[in-house]
Amino acid sequence: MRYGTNASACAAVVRRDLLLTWRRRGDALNPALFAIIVVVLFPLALGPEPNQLARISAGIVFVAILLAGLLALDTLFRGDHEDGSLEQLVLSPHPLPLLLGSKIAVHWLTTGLPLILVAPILAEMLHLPRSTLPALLAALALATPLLSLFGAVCVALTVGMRRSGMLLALLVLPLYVPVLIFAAGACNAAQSGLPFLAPLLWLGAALALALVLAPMACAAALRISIS
Amino acid sequence: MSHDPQRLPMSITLARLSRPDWGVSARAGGFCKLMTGGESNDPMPLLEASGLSYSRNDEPVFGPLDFRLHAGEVLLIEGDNGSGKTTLLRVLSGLLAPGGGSIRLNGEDLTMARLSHQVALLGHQPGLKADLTPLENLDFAIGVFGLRGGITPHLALASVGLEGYEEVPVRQLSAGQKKRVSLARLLLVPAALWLLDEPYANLDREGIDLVNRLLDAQARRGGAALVTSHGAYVFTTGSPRRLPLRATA
Amino acid sequence: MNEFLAMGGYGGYVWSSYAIFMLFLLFDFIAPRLRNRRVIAELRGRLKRERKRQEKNP
Amino acid sequence: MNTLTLWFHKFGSPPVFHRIAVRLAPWLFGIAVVSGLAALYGGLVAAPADYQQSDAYRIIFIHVPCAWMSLFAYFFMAANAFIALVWRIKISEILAMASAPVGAIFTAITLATGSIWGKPMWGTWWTWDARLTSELVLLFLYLGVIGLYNAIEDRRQAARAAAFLALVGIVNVPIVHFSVNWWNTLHQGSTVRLLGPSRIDESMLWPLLLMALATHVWFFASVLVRARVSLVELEGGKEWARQIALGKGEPA
Repeated sequence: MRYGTNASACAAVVRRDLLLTWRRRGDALNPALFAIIVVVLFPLALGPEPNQLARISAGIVFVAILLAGLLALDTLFRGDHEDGSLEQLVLSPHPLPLLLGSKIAVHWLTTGLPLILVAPILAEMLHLPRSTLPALLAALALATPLLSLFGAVCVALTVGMRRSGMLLALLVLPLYVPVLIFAAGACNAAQSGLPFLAPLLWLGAALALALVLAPMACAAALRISIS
Repeated sequence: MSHDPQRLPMSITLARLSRPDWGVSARAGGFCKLMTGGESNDPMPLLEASGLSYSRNDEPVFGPLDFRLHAGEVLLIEGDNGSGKTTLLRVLSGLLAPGGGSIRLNGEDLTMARLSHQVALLGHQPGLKADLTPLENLDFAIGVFGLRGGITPHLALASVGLEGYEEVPVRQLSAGQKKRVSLARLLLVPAALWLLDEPYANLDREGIDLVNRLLDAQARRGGAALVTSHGAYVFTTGSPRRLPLRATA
Repeated sequence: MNEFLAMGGYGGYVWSSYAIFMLFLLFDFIAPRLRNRRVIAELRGRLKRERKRQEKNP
Repeated sequence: MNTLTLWFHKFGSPPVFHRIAVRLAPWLFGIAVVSGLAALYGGLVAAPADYQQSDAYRIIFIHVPCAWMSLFAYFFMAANAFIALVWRIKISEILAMASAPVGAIFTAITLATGSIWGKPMWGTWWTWDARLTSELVLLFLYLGVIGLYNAIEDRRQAARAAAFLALVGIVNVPIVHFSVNWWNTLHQGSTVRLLGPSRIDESMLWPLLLMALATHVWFFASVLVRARVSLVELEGGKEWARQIALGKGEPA
C-alpha cells in the first residue's frame, strides 16, 4: 500500500493538467489571441492618433486581458465536471483546497502567463511609453493570478450549469473591480510620473491573502455546487 | 419528475461472496421494506448506515435506510430509474451530505474515514480524460488516491483485458473499454469499500463476468462493495449468491 | 400649489425621483403577491393531480 | 445544541414562521406607509429650501435612506447567509434570498435618484463619483446573488450557493469601496456630496430619520412576505403548506 503525500497528489494534478494542455496546445493560445483581437479593435474605433492611444493604453491592455481571462475561466472545471474526474478529485483523501490550488496554478500558468507574455506586444500596439512597461508587467504579474483565483471561486459556484457565461461574468465583475482599479491605477500613476508602488503593494497583499483563502473558498463552493 | 418517489421501490440485495457463514443484517424503514437474513452479532461492520435518508427540494429521494456491510460482502442495490440508487452512493461516498441519519465507516465518522483512504467510487461517468492514455489516467488516480500493494498500472490494465491499449488515447476506446479502464482504477487504489454505480452498464457478457470476478476478488481480500443495478444485469457467475431480499412497493 | 409643484424650478427632478421611489416600492409590494398566487395555484394543481391518482389506484 | 440554534429551531419551524409572517407583515407595511407619508410631508412641505441647492436637495429624503438600506439589506442578507451555511437553517436560507431582491430595489432607487440629483447639481446624469460607483458595484453583487439563486434547479442548493456568494460579496464590499475611493482621488473626480458632512438643519433631519425608519420597516415587511411565499413553495409537500393552499390554514 502506498498512500502518497499531499505534495505528490498536487504534483499528480499539476502533471495531468499540464499534459492535457500540451495535448491541446492549439487551444492554449486562444486567450492571448483574443486579447490581441480586443486591442486591435480600439485603434480602429478611436483612430490611430498615437498620443490619444498612449493615454488610455494601460487601461485597454488591462481590460483586454481581463476579458480574455474571463473567457478562459470556463475551461477551469468544465471538462473535469463533464467526464466525472471532478468528482474523483473531490473524493480524494488529500485536502481539496490544495488540489484545487494546484489546478488554479496550472490554469494561471497556461492562460495567465501567455497573457503577460503578449502584454508587451499589446502595449507596443497602443504606443504605451516604454518607461511604463515595467510597471505594466509588474501589475500584470500580480493581477493575473488574482483574476484566476477570484475567478475560480465563481466558476466553482456555476460548475453544474449548462449556459453559465453571462452569469459568470456577473459574478466575477464585482470581484475584479478592485484588481482592475489598482493594476491599471499603478500603470496610470507610472505613466504620469507619480509613485506607483503603493497600488502594487496593495495588489501583492491581496494576492498573498487570496493564495490562502481563494482555494479554500473554491473548495467550499465546489462542494455546494456538485451536491 | 413524473414519478412520486414514494412509489419507486429500491431493494437491497446482499450477495454474500466468500463468507457464506456470516449473518447479514439489513433493515430498511420508510419506503422500502426488506426481508432480512436475521440479526447479526458480528464484529464492527465496515460500513454502517442508520436512519440514512436524503431529500431534494424537500421531496424524499430515499430512506430512511438502515444497513450494515461487513468486510467480504457485496451489497447489490436494485431499483428502478429514479429510485435514488445513485444518490445513495453519492451520499455514502461523502459527495452529498445526508439529509438525516448517520454513516459510519469502520466505526468512524464518514469524513474522517474518507481521509483514511477507505472509499472508491465508480460513477456514471468514467472519470477519465479523453485526451490522455489509460496509463496516464491511472497514474493520475494513483497520485491522488494512492496505490494498493502488489499491483501496477500495467497489471491492472491486463487484468481488465486491456493489454495493448496502454498507450491509446482514451477517446479512441469504446464505451465498454472506458468502463474497463475505470475498473482498472478501482483495482489500483487502496480502498476497502467500493461504491459502484451501474458497473454492468455498457459491458458485454465477458465484461459482466469481469465485474463479478473483480467483486469476488475484492471480497476475498477482505474488502466490500456496494453495487447498484436497475435489475437488467445480475450476478451470472456461480460463486456469488443472492439473498432473497425483495422490495415491497 | 403651483409653486409647491415647481419646487423652485427643480420640480421635474424632485417629482421624478419621488415617482421612481414610489413605483419601485409598489413593484416590491406587488411582485411577491403575484408569485404567491402562482405558487398557491401550482400547489393546488399538484394536490388535485395527486388526488386523481389516488382515486385511480387506491 | 446551544440556545441560539434552539431558538432558531423554535421560530424557524416553517409553519410557525409562516403564521408569524402572515400576522406581522400587514402591520409592518402599515407602519412603513404611515411613517413614510409623514416623512414625505416633512421632506416636501415642512422642511425649508436649502440655501445652496434650493429645492433639488429634497431628493435626499429618499436617496439617503435608500442608500442606507442598500447596505443594511446586504448585511442582513450576509448575516442570514452565514447562519444558513453554518447551521443549515432553512429559514435563514429563505430570509437571505428574500432580502436580495428588496436590497436590489433599494440599490436601484439609490442609483436612479442619485443620477437624477446629479443632473441639476453636476450638469450630467451620471458621474463616476466614488459613492455612485460603489453603489453600482453593489447592484451587480445583488444581481449576481439573484441570478445564481435562479440559475440552480434545486432550491436549497441554489440558496446555499447564493448564500456563499453573498458572503464572498460582504468581504468584497469594503474592498470595492476602498479601491473606488482611491481611484476617485487618483483621478480627482468630483467630491461634491449629496449630504453635507455636518451641517444639517433639524427641520431637515427629522424627515430624513423618519424616512429611514419607514424604509427599514418596509424592508422587513417585504422580506417577510417574500420569505412566506418561498416557504410555501419549498414546503409544498408538507401538510401545513397544503392546508394553506386549500385556504384552510391562515388567510394567505
